[in-house]
Amino acid sequence: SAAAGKYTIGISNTVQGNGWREEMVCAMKAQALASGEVTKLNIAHRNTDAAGQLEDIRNLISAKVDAIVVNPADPAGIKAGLEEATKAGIVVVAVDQAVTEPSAYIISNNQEEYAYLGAKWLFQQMGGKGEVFYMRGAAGASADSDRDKGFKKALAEFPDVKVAQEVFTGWQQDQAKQQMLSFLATGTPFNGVWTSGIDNVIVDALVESQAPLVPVVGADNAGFVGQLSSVKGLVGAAVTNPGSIGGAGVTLALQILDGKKPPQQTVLVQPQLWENATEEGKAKLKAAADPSLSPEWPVSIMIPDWTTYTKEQIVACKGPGE
Amino acid sequence: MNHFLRRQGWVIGLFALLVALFILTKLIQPGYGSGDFGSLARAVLPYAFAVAAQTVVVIAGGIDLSVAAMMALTSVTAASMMAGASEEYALFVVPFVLAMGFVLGALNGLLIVVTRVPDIVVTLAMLFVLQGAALLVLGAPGGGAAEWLKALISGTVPIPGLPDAVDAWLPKALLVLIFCLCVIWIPLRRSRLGLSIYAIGSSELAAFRSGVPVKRTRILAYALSGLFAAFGGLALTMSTGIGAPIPGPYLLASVAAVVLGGVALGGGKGGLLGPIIAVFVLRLVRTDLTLLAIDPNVTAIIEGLIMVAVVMFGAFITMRGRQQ
Amino acid sequence: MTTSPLLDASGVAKNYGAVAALRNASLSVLPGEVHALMGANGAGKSTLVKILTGAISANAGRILIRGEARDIRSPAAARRAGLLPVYQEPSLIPDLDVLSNLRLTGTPVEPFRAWVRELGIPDLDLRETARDIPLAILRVLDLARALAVEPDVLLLDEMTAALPANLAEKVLEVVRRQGDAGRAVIFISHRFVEIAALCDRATVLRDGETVGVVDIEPGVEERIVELMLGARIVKTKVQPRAAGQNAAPAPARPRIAVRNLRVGSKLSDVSFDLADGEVAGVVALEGQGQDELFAALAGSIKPNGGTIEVDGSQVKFTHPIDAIRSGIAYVPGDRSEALAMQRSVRENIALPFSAALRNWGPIPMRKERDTVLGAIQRLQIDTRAQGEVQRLSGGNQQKVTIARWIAADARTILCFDPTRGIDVGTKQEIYKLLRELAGHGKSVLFYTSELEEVQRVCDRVIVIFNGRLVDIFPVEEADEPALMRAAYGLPRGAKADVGILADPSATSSDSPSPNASDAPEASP
Amino acid sequence: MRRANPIASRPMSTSAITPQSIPLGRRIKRFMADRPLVPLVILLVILVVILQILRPGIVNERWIANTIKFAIPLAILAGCQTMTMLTGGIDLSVGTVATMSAFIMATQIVNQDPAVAFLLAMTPAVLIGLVNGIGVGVFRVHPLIMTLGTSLIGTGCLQVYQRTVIASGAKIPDFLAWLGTGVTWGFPNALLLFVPLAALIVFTLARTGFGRLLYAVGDNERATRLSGVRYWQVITALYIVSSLLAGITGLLYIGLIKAPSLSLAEPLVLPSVAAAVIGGTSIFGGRGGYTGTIVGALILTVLTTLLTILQMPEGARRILFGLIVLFVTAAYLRIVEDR
Ligand SMILES: Nc1ncnc2c1ncn2[C@@H]1O[C@H](COP(=O)(O)OP(=O)(O)OP(=O)(O)O)[C@@H](O)[C@H]1O
Ligand SMILES: Nc1ncnc2c1ncn2[C@@H]1O[C@H](COP(=O)(O)OP(=O)(O)OP(=O)(O)O)[C@@H](O)[C@H]1O
Ligand SMILES: [Mg+2]
Ligand SMILES: [Mg+2]
Repeated sequence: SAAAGKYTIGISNTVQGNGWREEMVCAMKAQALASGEVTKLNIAHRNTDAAGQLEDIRNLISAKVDAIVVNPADPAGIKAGLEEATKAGIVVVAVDQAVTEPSAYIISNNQEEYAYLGAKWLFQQMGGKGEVFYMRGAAGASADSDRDKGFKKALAEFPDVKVAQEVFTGWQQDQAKQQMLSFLATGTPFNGVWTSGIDNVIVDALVESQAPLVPVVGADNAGFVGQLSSVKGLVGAAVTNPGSIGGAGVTLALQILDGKKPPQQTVLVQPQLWENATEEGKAKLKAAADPSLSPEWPVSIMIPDWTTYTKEQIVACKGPGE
Repeated sequence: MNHFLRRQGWVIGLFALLVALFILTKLIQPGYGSGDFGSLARAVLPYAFAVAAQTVVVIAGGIDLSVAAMMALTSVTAASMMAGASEEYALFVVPFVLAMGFVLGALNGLLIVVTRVPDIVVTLAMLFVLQGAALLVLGAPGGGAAEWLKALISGTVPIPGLPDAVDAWLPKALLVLIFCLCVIWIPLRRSRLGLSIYAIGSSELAAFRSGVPVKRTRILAYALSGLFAAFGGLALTMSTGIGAPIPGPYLLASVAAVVLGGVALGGGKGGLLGPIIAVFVLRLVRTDLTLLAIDPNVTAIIEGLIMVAVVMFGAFITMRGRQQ
Repeated sequence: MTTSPLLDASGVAKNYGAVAALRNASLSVLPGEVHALMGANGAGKSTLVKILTGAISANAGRILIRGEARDIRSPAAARRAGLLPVYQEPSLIPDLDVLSNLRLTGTPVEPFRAWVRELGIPDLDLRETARDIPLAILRVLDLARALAVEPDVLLLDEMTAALPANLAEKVLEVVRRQGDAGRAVIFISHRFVEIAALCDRATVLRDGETVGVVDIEPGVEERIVELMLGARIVKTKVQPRAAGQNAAPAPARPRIAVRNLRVGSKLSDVSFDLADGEVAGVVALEGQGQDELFAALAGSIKPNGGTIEVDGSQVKFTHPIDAIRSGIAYVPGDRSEALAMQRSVRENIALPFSAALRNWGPIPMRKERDTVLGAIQRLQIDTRAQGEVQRLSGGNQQKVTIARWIAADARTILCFDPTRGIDVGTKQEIYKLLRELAGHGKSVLFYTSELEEVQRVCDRVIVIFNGRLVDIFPVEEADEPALMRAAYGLPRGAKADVGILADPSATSSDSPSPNASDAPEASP
Repeated sequence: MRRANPIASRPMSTSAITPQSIPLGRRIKRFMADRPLVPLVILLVILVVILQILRPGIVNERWIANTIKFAIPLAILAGCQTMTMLTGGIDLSVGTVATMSAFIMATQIVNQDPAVAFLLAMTPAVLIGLVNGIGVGVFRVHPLIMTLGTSLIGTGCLQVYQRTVIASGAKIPDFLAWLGTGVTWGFPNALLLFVPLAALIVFTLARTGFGRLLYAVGDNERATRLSGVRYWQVITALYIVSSLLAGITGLLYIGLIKAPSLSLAEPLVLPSVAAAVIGGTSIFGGRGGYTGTIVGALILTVLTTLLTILQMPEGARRILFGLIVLFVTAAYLRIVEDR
């Protein structure tokens, strides 16, 4: 169906109902529309595991798409499916996380770096010593274990920083908030909080219980970015983890389809850190803040050089033909 | 013949629905062929085992909420044991993991019998326990699987005496599924134990009075459920090549397919064929939704509607039947 | 007799919480004997059977089989020891077909088939699911299944209670022959005529204790009744009521007028009236359409034709609530169908008060309590265990089902076999109650499976056969033989014997009659 | 899913004749069996004491307020389960309904009058309740499947809806935030909503015709029919009430969490079932009550805290959680079933 240079692109994603992933899917749609090269998007977007994603990928192969952009449920678990896709002549691009299938192209946020950057900044803010409350993502998720590596790397650089408590939020707001409040109630002293992206509820919890506002590291979610400029006395940093990487994935896929292969298989989008401790950081935050976005959406809705849609387009969340 | 029709009516109807769906699929995607059918069979595999696990306990008058967690645990166990190990070692891993599923399933049953806590609560608690155990085995997705295991469910085998065109429609995954289920289910169904499972689900009191060892049968039903779940866990490892400690969407899917398959949630009625066909129907619906490039958010609505509509339709038929 | 007992139980006790179901029961059965186990409702007969067959465990007691002490812990163990029960409730697995049920219990099929034929069911389909088989047939299959393994001791708990006469006869014949074959049978029944026709000796239980063992010989009934009831002796003989006695003067128009009522293929062209202040009896063999008649009047099923008029205006019931609104209440024969077993007596009696949408709001507790207490007192319900109806004895449960409609002040009560499985004393109370209701101007439609009750309670009797109303008797003419003939569809005045049990010479003086029957070969 | 063990002798009466001399232990057991709330409260206290021993000083005013704040939404959802379980049903759609009303409230409040936003937020709750009720009450679909199906449909609709409002952003109404997170004189403001609501549920179950019917229908549906009850009316009303309660929970919960998401209340569904069961409501119908459920919800919340502060691998934590839930339920059954 690649008539007149137009393509059908298949998309596979395995987490539904999460702001980050929703933004990713919208970025894919918006980029497909903005590129003008895509006739149809074929989206498999549901809550499932690696085996389910294999099913989706194979269905996309049956649908004879030209390229598949996939946010892998697991780097190794969908290898077989991606291999079959490549064999069927389909361009495969993995976004957000790496995959082990060598024929696939990867454009990914660097999760290990994400954690390292934030944790390092946090430990510096804490003066290189003290106790940190380590709020991880979902136990057993591969992105979580990648971030854990980065966090541990930073921790190793600051021998006087100790983990006061480690919890898994499951990337769920309510659970994270309850954990924070329970932790506060124990009266354990702590000097900083590192979160795996469930951030604004943590600030809320600190403010509501009138606990001392220790430095908090989170992601560039709209809610948290807003708090960094509005909550008095809050020192913190947002590490970018753009959901718009999905749009970049579509761009990469289209480039390959058009015969412009990138020099290397893997493109890593490096995270940035926006903090509110310095004037320079504050300015960056102010520029990035976007109260009109849903608080769960990352504010970095575009990636320079990789995405060409407008804000209206991504917010409208409409793909070609919709 | 009359009895057969009355008893198997639902299954026949479901099969007709499946055939209709295949025709629809062919219309949507004229290129839909044997390879795609192979993909379907592989997608069905873990669901089919999950639903078999659920079916056994539902027939015995219970319910098992720990199916998906059991699959996760057996899957990570298999994957972590096979990681970096030799191909032959897997010959030991497979029976070990199956035995583990059997024993843990029996534990489910034992707890229900001993504590007299309702099955739904015991298996809910076990869901957490098994999930925790899976996390202890593997903190993050990983591990490996022997190549021969992975090969076991991909592609087709040439069956002597059958033309290739037919062979191609008999993917290995389907044969594995049929083999595993038949080896356990058919002898079971014919055995005294199988009858006893139906009996305790139909009427525990009458079963007890007919001399059925109710407690032992209940424990064995859960053990069998654990065994099927272990098959499901292995199927996950075989298809993905890894083990993931977070349970997949198999619990709710298994309950839905059991009901769609004509097994009453009160126990004592139905068989395994219906739920398995129901799994094929549900997976094929998903394939069609993907082929049609339906808005993914609408697919959730459609899947929910199908489930509710089919079950309501079934209820409607039974109601009509009762009135006449 | 000098032979040693086949089964010898003594000192058996069983407690349920604070209640003793059995205190000190003993039972000794000789080979070749048919031994009756008798007692009022709740005396502990079924409990004893369950203990002997391992279905429940006793708190105390000793059980010897052929002189050896045995500890029987499960029905399977009892089976191995040669004890086979047919319990009061059918124990075939409802969702399995007959064949699978046989395989489940390891019963040989051919002997089973032979017994089934012998017991009067010539064309049984072994592939039929037990759920689809009528209750009476199920009971017979249960028996055939027990007979097929040739047990040493056969325990039959109210085997004949739900059977039509023709099947009951067959059962009695077969059971009698078991004794001849050297096996022992323990036979529980509330019907003296069966005991007299069948048994050699009887053990009588009262309040969980064995109070006597008697040989069955003519005239022993009085003695058994005395033993069963102990202090609360009740007169068991009643004078037949004469028409007009107590009956209200015939009103201008009937309370309920049924015309040409038709329900499916089960009931056709039934017409009769029911007046205020009248108890009208309904007599029919099993399955002749009486169930459908009651259900249609109660609004449970929709008739296919004909009309029902209440107080002169035609009604159409689509749900029991419609019937209740017209003042018609239905008391089903099966208590478990009418009661919420885990709820209190009070809630059960007050249930109809909350039924209508407008009564879903707050309950006027005081008013409710007064009404409920009134009904409880009127029926003399023993409320020691009123927290949960399931803890009441069977008779008291039955009273609760009626009390509900007394409290709701229903004008017409449809009673379907209210005395099924109830002891003599409670039966008397229920008869009295029905008459009292009529005395207060209510109307009662009363189906009974025991013909002797008719003359005690009713003003008129309607006989139904094969879905048609065949006759209406005034009470004076409704003696048992006449009713029996009519129930079999024989025209009034014809003289033909109907089964051994209808023959008055074969039974004792107060000859209660067997139940109804669907007797295929008895139809003319 | 049927009545557990009819063979084992049934729980026995305690109101019958009581002989004079009973050993103390047995008397205590009797006492607890008569008042099933007592052992539950004792279990709760034991958990709190363990917590205090593990982390001295943790049990303070603030902790209690926090615990209550988080227990309340759970307790209301568990109330839905209690009522549906009394009729032998279950309502798995409460999580979706709560999430929907929360999300719609947070997005509609941006350009709508609060009253309008409230009505809009409660609309899907009523609709889903109605559909559940008709499915279960009229078509006799198994409640598990029916509510699961509507919950899938609801989630799908919410996803579609979410796309149409991304642009408008979301806001948590101050009133809900005050209700959800505020504390006045040491008492969480949420109690202002919860205490009357709980009293209403308890009253409904014990003293109204509707409550009576719930128990009776769950116990013996045929008997209620013969008494003139229209099953579908009771069931439809029940599932609508359940959904409305879930909707209200959603509003309260969004005030507490202050972050609208598409899976907001989903994690509360299984615990709500567990809370009702721990609180002594039978999933087979006819037996149970709401006061026990409230204590059940508190027990679960305290347990979660207890496990959070324990330093152990996440896997071990989950194992412990499962085992404790099982143990608590089993122990409670043992105590209450005086035999
Ligand atoms: N499980 C129980 N718990 C509490 N009380 C009980 C229980 N079972 C029976 N009772 C009470 O013991 C008393 C005697 O009951 P029983 O069943 O022996 O009566 P019964 O003689 O059978 O009467 P009926 O002829 O009416 O059946 C009744 O008041 C009943 O409420
Ligand atoms: N499971 C039980 N729980 C509590 N009480 C029971 C139970 N089973 C029987 N009982 C009580 O034990 C006593 C004896 O009951 P049983 O059924 O043996 O009487 P029965 O002589 O067979 O009466 P019937 O003629 O009505 O069949 C009754 O008081 C009854 O209430
Ligand atoms: Mg009794
Ligand atoms: Mg009995």
